[in-house]
Parts: sequence; C-alpha cells; structure tokens
Amino acid sequence: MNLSILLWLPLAAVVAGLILPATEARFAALLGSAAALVLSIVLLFRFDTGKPGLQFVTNKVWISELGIHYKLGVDGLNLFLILLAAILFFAAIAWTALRDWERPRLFYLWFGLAESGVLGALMAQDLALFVIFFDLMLVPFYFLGGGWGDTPNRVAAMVKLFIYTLVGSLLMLSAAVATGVLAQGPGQPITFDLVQLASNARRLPVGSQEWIFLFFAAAFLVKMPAFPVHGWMPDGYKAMPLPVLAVFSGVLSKVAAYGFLRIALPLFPDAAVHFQELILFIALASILYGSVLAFTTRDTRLILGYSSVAQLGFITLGIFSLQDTGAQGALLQAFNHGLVVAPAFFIVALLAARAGGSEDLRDMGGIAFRAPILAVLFLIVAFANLAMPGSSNFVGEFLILLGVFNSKIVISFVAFTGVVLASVYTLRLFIRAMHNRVGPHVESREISLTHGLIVAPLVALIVGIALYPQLALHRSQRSVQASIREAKALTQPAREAQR
Amino acid sequence: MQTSAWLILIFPLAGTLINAFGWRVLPGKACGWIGTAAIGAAFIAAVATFIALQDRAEDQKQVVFVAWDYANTVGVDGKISILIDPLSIFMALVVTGVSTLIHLYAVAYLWKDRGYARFFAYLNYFVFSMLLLVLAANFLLLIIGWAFVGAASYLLISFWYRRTTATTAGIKAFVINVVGDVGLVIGTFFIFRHSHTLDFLGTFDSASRDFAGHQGALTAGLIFLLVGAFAKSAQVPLHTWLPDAMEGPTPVSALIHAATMVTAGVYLIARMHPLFELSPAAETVGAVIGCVTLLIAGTIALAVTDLKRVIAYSTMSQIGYMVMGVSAGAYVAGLFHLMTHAFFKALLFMAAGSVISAMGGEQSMDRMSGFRRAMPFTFVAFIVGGLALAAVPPFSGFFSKDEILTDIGARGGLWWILVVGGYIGAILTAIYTWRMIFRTFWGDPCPEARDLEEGHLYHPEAPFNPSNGEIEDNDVGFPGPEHMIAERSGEMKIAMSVLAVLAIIGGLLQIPFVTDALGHFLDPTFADSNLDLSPSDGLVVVGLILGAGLSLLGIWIAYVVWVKRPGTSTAVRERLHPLYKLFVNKWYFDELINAIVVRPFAWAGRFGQQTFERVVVNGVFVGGTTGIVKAGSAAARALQNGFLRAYAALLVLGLVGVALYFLLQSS
Amino acid sequence: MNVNWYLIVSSLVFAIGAAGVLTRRNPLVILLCLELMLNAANIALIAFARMWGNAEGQIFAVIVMVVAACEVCIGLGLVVAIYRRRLPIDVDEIRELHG
Amino acid sequence: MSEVLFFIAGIGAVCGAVGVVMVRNPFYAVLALVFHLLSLAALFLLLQAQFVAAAQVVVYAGAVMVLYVFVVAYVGAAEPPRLRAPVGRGQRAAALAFALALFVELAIAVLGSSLKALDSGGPTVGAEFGSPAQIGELLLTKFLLPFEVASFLLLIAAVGAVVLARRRGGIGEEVEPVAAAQYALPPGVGTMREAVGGPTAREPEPLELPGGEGGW
Repeated sequence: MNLSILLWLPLAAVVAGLILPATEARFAALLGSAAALVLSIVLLFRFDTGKPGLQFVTNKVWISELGIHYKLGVDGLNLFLILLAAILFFAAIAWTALRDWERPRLFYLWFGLAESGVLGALMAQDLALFVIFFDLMLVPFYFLGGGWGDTPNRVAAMVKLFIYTLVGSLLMLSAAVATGVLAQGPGQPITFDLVQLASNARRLPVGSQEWIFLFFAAAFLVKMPAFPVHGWMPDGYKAMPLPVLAVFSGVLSKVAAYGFLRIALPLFPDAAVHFQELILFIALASILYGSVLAFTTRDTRLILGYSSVAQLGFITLGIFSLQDTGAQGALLQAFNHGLVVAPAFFIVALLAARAGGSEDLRDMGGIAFRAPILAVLFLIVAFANLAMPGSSNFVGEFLILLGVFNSKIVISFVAFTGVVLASVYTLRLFIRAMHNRVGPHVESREISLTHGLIVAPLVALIVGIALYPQLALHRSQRSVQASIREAKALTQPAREAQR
Repeated sequence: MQTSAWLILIFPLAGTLINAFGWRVLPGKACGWIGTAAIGAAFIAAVATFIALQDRAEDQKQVVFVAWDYANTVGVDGKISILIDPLSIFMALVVTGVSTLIHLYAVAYLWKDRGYARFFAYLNYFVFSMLLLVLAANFLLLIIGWAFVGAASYLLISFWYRRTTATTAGIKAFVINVVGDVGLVIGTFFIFRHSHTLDFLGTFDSASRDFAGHQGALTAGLIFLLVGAFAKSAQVPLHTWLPDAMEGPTPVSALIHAATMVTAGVYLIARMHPLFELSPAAETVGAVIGCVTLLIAGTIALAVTDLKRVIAYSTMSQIGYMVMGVSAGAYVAGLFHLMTHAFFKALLFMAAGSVISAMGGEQSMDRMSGFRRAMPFTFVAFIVGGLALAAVPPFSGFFSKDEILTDIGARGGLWWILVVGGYIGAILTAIYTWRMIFRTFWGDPCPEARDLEEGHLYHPEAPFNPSNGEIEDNDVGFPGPEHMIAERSGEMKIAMSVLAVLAIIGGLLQIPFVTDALGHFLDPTFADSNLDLSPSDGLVVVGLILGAGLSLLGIWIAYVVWVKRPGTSTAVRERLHPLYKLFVNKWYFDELINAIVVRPFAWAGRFGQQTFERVVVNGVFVGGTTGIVKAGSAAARALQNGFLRAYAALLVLGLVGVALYFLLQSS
Repeated sequence: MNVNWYLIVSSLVFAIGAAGVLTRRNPLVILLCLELMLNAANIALIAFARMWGNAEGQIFAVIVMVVAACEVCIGLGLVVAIYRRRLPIDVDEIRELHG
Repeated sequence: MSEVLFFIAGIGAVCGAVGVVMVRNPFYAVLALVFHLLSLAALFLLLQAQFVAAAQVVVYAGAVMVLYVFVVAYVGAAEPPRLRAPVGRGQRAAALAFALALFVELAIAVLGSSLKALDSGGPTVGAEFGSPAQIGELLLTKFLLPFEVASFLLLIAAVGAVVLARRRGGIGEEVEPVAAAQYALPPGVGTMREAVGGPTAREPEPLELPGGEGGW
C-alpha cells in the first residue's frame, strides 16, 4: 500500500473540486476525505502487529544536498492517529457540507490541504519533512478561521494563534537543523531520517541535546496547548467555525503529543530524562489550570477548550512518566480524546442552534426534553470526556496515571485532582445545557437525521473503543516501548541507586 | 455454568438496550414489564449458577471466566473476566432478587411519569452495573462496575432533571463517587505495584509473599480502597451525597440508595479480606469509621423531618454496622446484615413512597400524621420494616445485627469500644425508626389522610418542589397526573408483601445455635481467613438478650416521646438546643466540605478566569511577544516614510558603503 | 588620452546625477538626473571597450540606451498620470505608500 | 589634439550635467541635458565608438529629449510653490555629502587601481572598430538574444506608458481625488508659455473634470 496516495488524496480531491461548480465543491472534499478514511481503515487491517519498525515505507530522496528524504511510514505510534485524522476530517467535512459557505471552493481547498498536512505530519519519518508538514498543517486553519470564523475579531485571533505557533515552529526548525548538523558523523552525509538520527543522536553532546529538546518541547507545548503558553487558545477557539475547531482540537494537538513520542524521546533521551520533572510540572499545571478554568467559564466552547488543555496535560504526563504504561496510555488517550472532543464540538453547535444561537451556558438549559437522542449522545460523550471508568478515555487515563504513579508518586496524586475536577466541569456543562429549567430562548428539538448520522457513528466508535481498547493497545505496544526505551533505561539506574 | 454466569450480566444489559432503543414504540407498561422480566431472568440465571456452584467440590468453588482481553499490555493484565464464587453469587442473588421486586413496584409507581421508558432503561442499566461490580474478577472491571453504578445513580437521582435540586444532588453524588473511584484506583495502583496482576485470585494467592516488606504500601493501598468504599457506602466524611440523593424517585432510593449500591463498600471489604487481614491498621480504620458513621447518622436521623431522609440516614447507620463488621472480620455477619437490610430497608422505602404519593409529593413528616386507617397495607408494611430495622426479635434485623456485634466482641480488647458504640446505635435506631412511624401513622389524620379515608387521592393544584418550594415543571417532574399508592396497585402490593415476608423470615438463615446456612455457603470464599471469630456461647446469649432489650427500650422511648406525651420532643429540643442544632444541621459536614474543597477551587477558577488569564497569559506572554514585534515593526515602518528621495538616499548610502568596503578590502 | 580620464569624467557625472536625484523634487528633473547616471555608465562602458579593444562593450552601451528609453517612457507616463489625477508634481507629496 | 578635444567635451559634459541639476526650470534642464548628451557623443567619438555616438545624437539627444520637452510642456514646469521640503534640510546636505563621497571613492578606485591598462590609451584598433557594420554583426550574431529581449522591453514599456498615461476610462469610474494643492497653483501653470518661462498672465483654462471624455 502506498502511503503517498493516502497522504495526497484529500488535497488532490479538493484541487479537482476547483473545476466543479461552487455549489458542488463540497462533494469533492467529501469524496477525498471518505477515500482517505477507507484507505486508513485498510491500513489498519493490513498493519502487521508482529513486525517491528516501520511498515509501508515510502523513501525517496527529495533534496539530496541537504539529505532530506521524502520518507513516509506507519508503525504503532501513528497508525491510530492517522485513523483518527481520517475519521475526524471526514466527519467535519460531512458536517460542513450540510450548510452553504461563502467561497465554497476555497473553503474546501483549505480543508483538504489541512487534511493532507496533518496526515503528512503524522506519516513523516524524516525530521525535515515532519517540520515542513507540522507548519504546513497550520496554514489552512489560519485561513479557515480568519476567513470563515464566527467572531468579529477572528483575524486578530488567528494572527495571535499563528504567531504563537510560529514562534514554536521556528524554534523547532532551528532545533531540527541543529540536530541534523550536529548528529552528522565524520565523513558521513547529513541525514534527517528519524531512524538513523535515533542512532546518530547519541553523538550529540548532552548540552546541545538539552537546548534542542527544549526547543522541540516548546513547539509541541504551544501546539497542544499547555498551561503557560495557551494564550492563543481562548480567542482562537472562539474564532474558528465549529467543524473546523473539531478537527483542530481533535487532531492538531495530538500531533504535538505524537511529536514527543516520535522525536523528542527517541532522539534526546538524556535531555528528556533531565527535563522530565519540568515537563511533568507543566503538564500538571495544565491539568489543574485547565480544569479549574473549565468549571468557571460559561462559554461552552471554552469549557471544551480548557478541558482539552487538561486532557493534553494528562497525555503529556503519561509520556513523561517514561514508563511503558504511561506512554501506552498517553497514546491511547490521544486517540480517544480526539474521538471525544470532535463530537463534543458538534454537539455544542447543535446546542447553540437550540439556544437561540448563543453558546453561553446561561442561555441554555432544559434542552433534553424534546431531544432524548441528542441527550443520550451528549451523555455518552460527556461520560467519555470525564473518563468515567468503562468509557473509552478511562483505560488511557488509568495507564497514564499508573505510569506516573510508578515513576513520580506525588505528581500522580495531584493529577488525580484533575480526574475529579473533570467530572465537575463536564457534568456542569451537560446539566446546565440539557437539564435544569428551560432557558429563555431555548427551543428544544431532536437532532436531525443528517447531523445524527455524523455524530452517532462517532459515539458508536467511542463505545466500541470503550469495549475493546485492546484493539489499539495491542498494535501500539511494540512501537511505544521502542520509543521510550532509551529514556526509560536512563531513569532506571537512578532509581536502583536510590534503593 | 459459564453460560448462566454470563447470562446474569446479559439479561439486564439486554433490558437496558431494549428499553433504550424501543422507547418510542413500546406501548403502555411494556417498558416496565420488560425491565422487570430482564431482572427476573437475571435472578433465575443467578439461581442456576448458584445451583451449578453448589454441585462443585468445596475447593473448586472459585471460578473465573474470561471473555476477552480488555487492556492487556505492557505488564497490565486487564481482562473482561468474572469471578463466580459463593460471595459473588450471594451478592448477585441479593441484587437481582431485591431488584426484581423493586422493578415490579416501579412498574406501577412510576406508571404515569413522562420518563417511564427512560426510567427502566436507567434502572436496568444500574442492575447491570451492580452485577458487573459484584461479579468482576479483577480490579479494572471492579472499578468499571464501581463507576457505572455511580453513573446510574447520578442518572436516577437527577431523573426529574428540571428540578435544580435534583440536578445539584446528582452532580454532588457523582463527584463524591468519583472521589471514591479515584480512591479505588489509587488503592489498586498501590496493590498492583507489588502484586503485578490485577486479577483478584492472583493477588490474593501471592499476597503474603508480595507484600512481605511492603506493609506500608499495602496499608496505604487498602486505606485508599476504603476511601472508595466510604464514598460509595456513604460513610463519614464522604456521606453527604446520600441524603441529597433522596431527590430521586422512591424506587431508586429503595434500590440504589438502600438495598444494593450503597452496600458495595461492604462487598469490597469482604472481597478484599485476604489483604485486610494482612494489614491490621486498615482493618481498624474501616471498623472505626463504620462505628463513627453509625452513631453520627443515628443522631442526625433523630432530628431531620424529611421522611425519606430519615430512612437515608438510617441506611448510612446500618451500613456503618456492616462496614464495622466486615472490617473487623465478621464477614458472614456483615453480609448477612447486608441481605436482611436490603429486604427491610427496601420495604421501608416502598412504604414511604406510598405515603409520599398519598401526600402528593410532600416528604416532610411535619405535615404527615394519622395515616394508620387511611393506608392499612402501607401501615403494616411499615411496621414490619420498622420492627426489622429496630432489631426486634424474631425479625431478620435482630439476628444479623446481633451477630455482627457479638462477633466483634469475640475479638476482645479495644474492639469492645466499637461494640458499645454499636449498642448505643441500636437504641438510636429503634428510637428514630419508631419516631418516624409514630409521627406518620399515629395522631389525628392530616387533610390528605382524611381525603384518602373518604376514598379520593389528594392531588396538588400546582405541584411544587418540596425542597425549595419552586413550582414544579410538569414536563418531567413528579408527580405525574396520577399517583400510585400501594393500596390501589397490585404490583406494588405484591412487591411489598414479598419483601415483608423476607424481612420477617430472612433471619432464619443464621440463628445462633440453630442454623448456619449462610456461613456454610460462604465458607469457600472466606476459607483462607486467618481470623477465627467464634464468640463463646455465653457471649452470644448475653448479646441476644441485650439486643432485644435495647430495641424494645428504644421503641418504648419513642412511644413515650411522640405518642404518650406529645410535648416531650419540643421540651427536649429546647433543653438540648446546641445538640439539636448540630444534629439538624447534619454535623455541618456540608458546610465543612464546602469551605475546605469547593470554595477554594471556585476561587481559583475565578482568579484564573478574571485575573491570571488577563494579566499573565494575555499580558506577559502575549503582550510581551506582541510588544517586541510591534516595536520592531514600528521601527521598520518609520523607515518606510514614503519619501522617494529618502529611499534614494538610502540606496546611495548603501552604494557608498559597498564601494567603501571594497576599497578597504583591496587596499 | 588615457582611459582613466574618461572614468573620472564618468564618475563625476554619476555623482552629479546622484546628487540631483537626491535633491530635486520634480519627478521630471529626477528622471533627467537618472539619465545622467545612465550616461555616466555609458561612458565607462565605452571607455573600457576601448581599453580592451573589444566592441562588445559598445553593444551594452546601446542596450543601456534602450533601457533608458524604456525608463523614460514609463517615467514620463507616470508623470502624466500623476498630472491627470491632479496630484502635485512633487515626489515629496506622492507618498501614499508610507508605512 | 585628442587631449584638447577631450577636455572641451569633458568639461562640456560636466557642465551640462551640473546644469541639469542646478537649473530650476525643467525646460532649461532638458536643454542642458541635450548639451550634455552632445558632449558625450564627442567623447564617444574620441573613444572610437562612432555608431554609439551617432545613436546618442540621433536617438537620445533627438528623439528621447523631444519626449521630455513635450511632457514638460504638458505638465508645466515650475516646482510647486510648496515651501519647505518635508524631508528637511538634512536631506540636501546628506545628498551632497553622499554624492561627494561616491565621487571620491570612485576616483580613488580609478586612480589608485593597479590595473596598468587603465593608464594607457588602449591598444591601437582598426578603423572598423565601433563601426555600424561591426556593431550590427555583433548584435545579430553573438548578442541576438539580448537584442530581442531589449526590443521586447521597449514594446512592453510602450504599452505600459499607454496604460499609465491614458485617462481612467476603462477600469471603473473612480472619483479622482483632487489635491488641495491644485487650487493653490498660480494661474497659467501647465501652459506652454509657462513652460518656456514666459509670463502667465492668461487666465487658467477651466479645470478638466475627471472622466469627461472617457480616455483616448
């Protein structure tokens, strides 16, 4: 199976859509993302769990002077994230196709480019290629938010978002170049191939490793976003159209978490161990701060936004527990959180449509009465979001916290506060929207069939993963262990010495 | 046996799904009957499993069935597996049996409610979750069942979701239960760290080896497990959700908040007994908290006037006995009390529900009186439940409570303090139970009772929420257009009759010196127990006499205070005003938790929202970066002044500079 | 006559042209000054062509003349356009593109 | 002989250049430039560039300068009566300083160069050097591509000039802004009489209103 087809298909479809009449452009995008979804499902089935290393590798020299390769590949780390991206983009495009947009061809062009960008970042096995896709995937969102957004100050908000992430990206670019140059062995050609870098990177002096690692971490933490660098989030989230936001929040932040596992840990294990506690504290701060704010704010989008900050804190926590369980859980959680947050944003859109267009919690209430199906879908999503045991998110969180518990017990205790707070803010959102007295402008009505056909499969998927998380765990186990092996090995002797 | 074991779980799940998907098409009471039938079928499956289990040899009575791998990765062995042994089957039988009757009751009780199908879907889901909890063969599945019952409890508490009091109570119950879940998870982590398996039997088998030298970890883990148990079983200080949970429909209170879910903590401790026996400290904590709870709850039950809340506090108190019992090693006695309590407490709630229906939703005892003649059936049921609760011989509660206390007494030493506490609690129990009965059924009939005597059921003009006086939103609120009382409904009568019989004869399973059926049945589970609690014959006899005497004394006190000399209660209240205030304000636990936990977080949230976000995040981080960018661009802009000649001058300057550079370079 | 004399003349003319561009405000005159600078370059080109005895430098002088003609075309077109829009014929007034 | 001619032509060229820069009236500036160009043509002749010299006289001093004259006559010549250059006095001083520095540097470069060839008159060349025949041959053989490109450039410039200078008729009827300074212009600005420095007593022609005739 050729990954390039999967990668470029969405873009190709929307480019072809440019010649369609403006009203039909949506079908091109829909077709492209549906094909990508089918291909990624095929990928899932043809993935050989027993095989170590990358599969379905495409490796071509791209810029030979700089040693940059066009190298794509799939392993347990990105398999499910690719699937997640394909699912969410398909759902979001289907959602957007239900209404008319201004300049539809351009709109869908950006959407298709976004999907290709995200898939590229997930598949890239060359550091330079990853950096390129990592930045590329942001550009369409800038235009989608700035051009079709919901708030009057959307352009300013998107510029803020863009500058924030661009600063991170520039740091990452310099770090990537430094990695390639410094890891270059005497007499060897320069290379950015991640597999080779992972073995070459030991040549990096520890001092360089540390600043390079910090630069990468900065880029990833901004994208997530993590606590002190989340300033772009409130405005950016409010500005983006909801379906766009669903993929943005569902997929893009996961690419950052994936970046830690794919790049930061295998390449810079010494630095990862050295800064383990720093990153853990940032993650912890994200959890607490995100949770506390999520239960104070009244904007439904921001509740989900801050909840994402907290959830990504958990994911980071799991990765930097430097334990197999934690990292496994983090990866599963990344997949799950994407699956949960996207339908949540769709539901927010439905709620706003029923509350007279307002996304403020105070204007909602009592929506459940004439919308029992919507209420049930929302309820399942809410339970999954608060990681109720038995929901899809629980296994991820369980493994994450188990990993943290085994490496830094005190941090895990504080992190548990986040679990309790999650139940508070999620239920608050659910109750104040669906239950209680009927809001002043609320007009309750059932979810429409078309919307239901988009949300219900996602919810069914949440339930499915809840019943059988082994599906993902089984396939990712080997790659996750390989990803953190170096860093984990470095933490062990320290602990032996403590004993 | 494997099939029947899984069927115990599958029937309620099927009932949930049928009701959930068929809500629009199922006619009339079909939902209710489907729900009841599903639980009844689960009961039959449980019985079948029970029989199959009895056929096995004594040391083959702990069987694990695995369905599929759940999270089996990197050293974690999470599987969907159930453990069939006497303890889990005992629990399954109690749960399905009582649930069937309560479902039957609810078929009639909620008949006119708008959310009929929803109710039975939730209720079946609850039973499924509860069975998952008791059948789970590993910690992971236990946690899942644990949280599922919490979720079901939340859904049912806020069943009438337009009531803000109901939704508030729901979220409170859920959050405290999540605290319990977290305790359970942390406890699991502690245990898993040394046992390296999530499987119960695997953990127990090697427990003494694994935890040799890790006594601290074991104790910490067990105390965290106890936190989970306390939250679920409403033990101090995590009990505040239970009284509020009475916002739910009465069958819910009967099923979840009396008979089954709240006893999960007791089950947990009994299930973990091989670990608890390795850690005396954890045992002591459990027993002491149980004793404290039974006393505190008993005192509060003396003061509150809401009929259902009195029963709720009584539940807390009785679970205190059970927790104390199983923590102290009186496993069989604790579980025996769990069973009898399920019978008589469910019965009491059903009877209370009937009264509340007759009052049109009003729950305050201040407005009830004299229902004796108006509702004879309910009255009898209430009396039977009351006698069992007050532990009057030969009702079931008498034997079970007695066994707990004598077993603890058999441990001797400081454990006697707990026994004394238990006996004080017994008097309190008798007093508040009969206070409730006397105030509700004795005295002059209130207007509602008089209406009923004349043959018509009271319906309020504009129903309002008894908790805060808000006018009820009748779309989903209670009561519906018609209420159900036991006197007029066959289903309710059957359910209550069966329970009444069980409440009377339930004690026959374990009569000192006569029968030991339950103990014998449960023996395989507790075979590995190192504690041998066999009280001496003299102790047992003394216990029986003392228990009977104290409960009769309590009933007599209640009779004197509330019937014979009606003014006494007011006088006592005046005399002991500070104490009364403490009790009626529930020992200020709500206020305490509010001040310690809720307010700081709310404050932190507001601070973050209003100050931190604006000043630091948007000011320093955003302002800082944009400030630099702005200053830089302002400088660049100043250069772009639009004067052509200025640009040209710069160009020439550049030229001069370049030429100068080359001149210097060449010279 | 030595080539460097021609080059001195060339640089002198070039400097004068540059000074004119920088000091005059009338775009017409600025264009004239640009012509001066181009012609200065032409002298240098032709002087070097003579120095090497190679006529190819003269070709470039011709090309420079073509470029100068183009520039005049466009420059004068701009001046006319400015005039048509009744804007002042003054480069200090035409500064819409300031930052 | 050639020295004398060189000095005469060289001084003429420099004087012409100074004239272009110094004279206030653009019309006279154009004339100064013509004089400068003619002097240059003489220098070219001294350098044995007959064809270029001829082209200089005919094309440059002839055709191109006529264009200038037309435009000067069309737009009027006087620098607007705006009083102080907004860029300030510093600009003038700086400009002169830069130009002087440039000249000094170039002179040093030329005089201080170690290239021996600069100090000679160049090799002796035949009469055909710089003749139209030689230039023509080079243009059509070795430099055919630059030649064609240059012709394209001319074409494009011609089109560009047309587009720029026409009345704004085709591309949307925007209201043309009228600069305030326009009304402050003294009467007679923009006439041929004024262009040659004569008195401008005549009443100004009525202002052409924008979009009147719709372009040419």
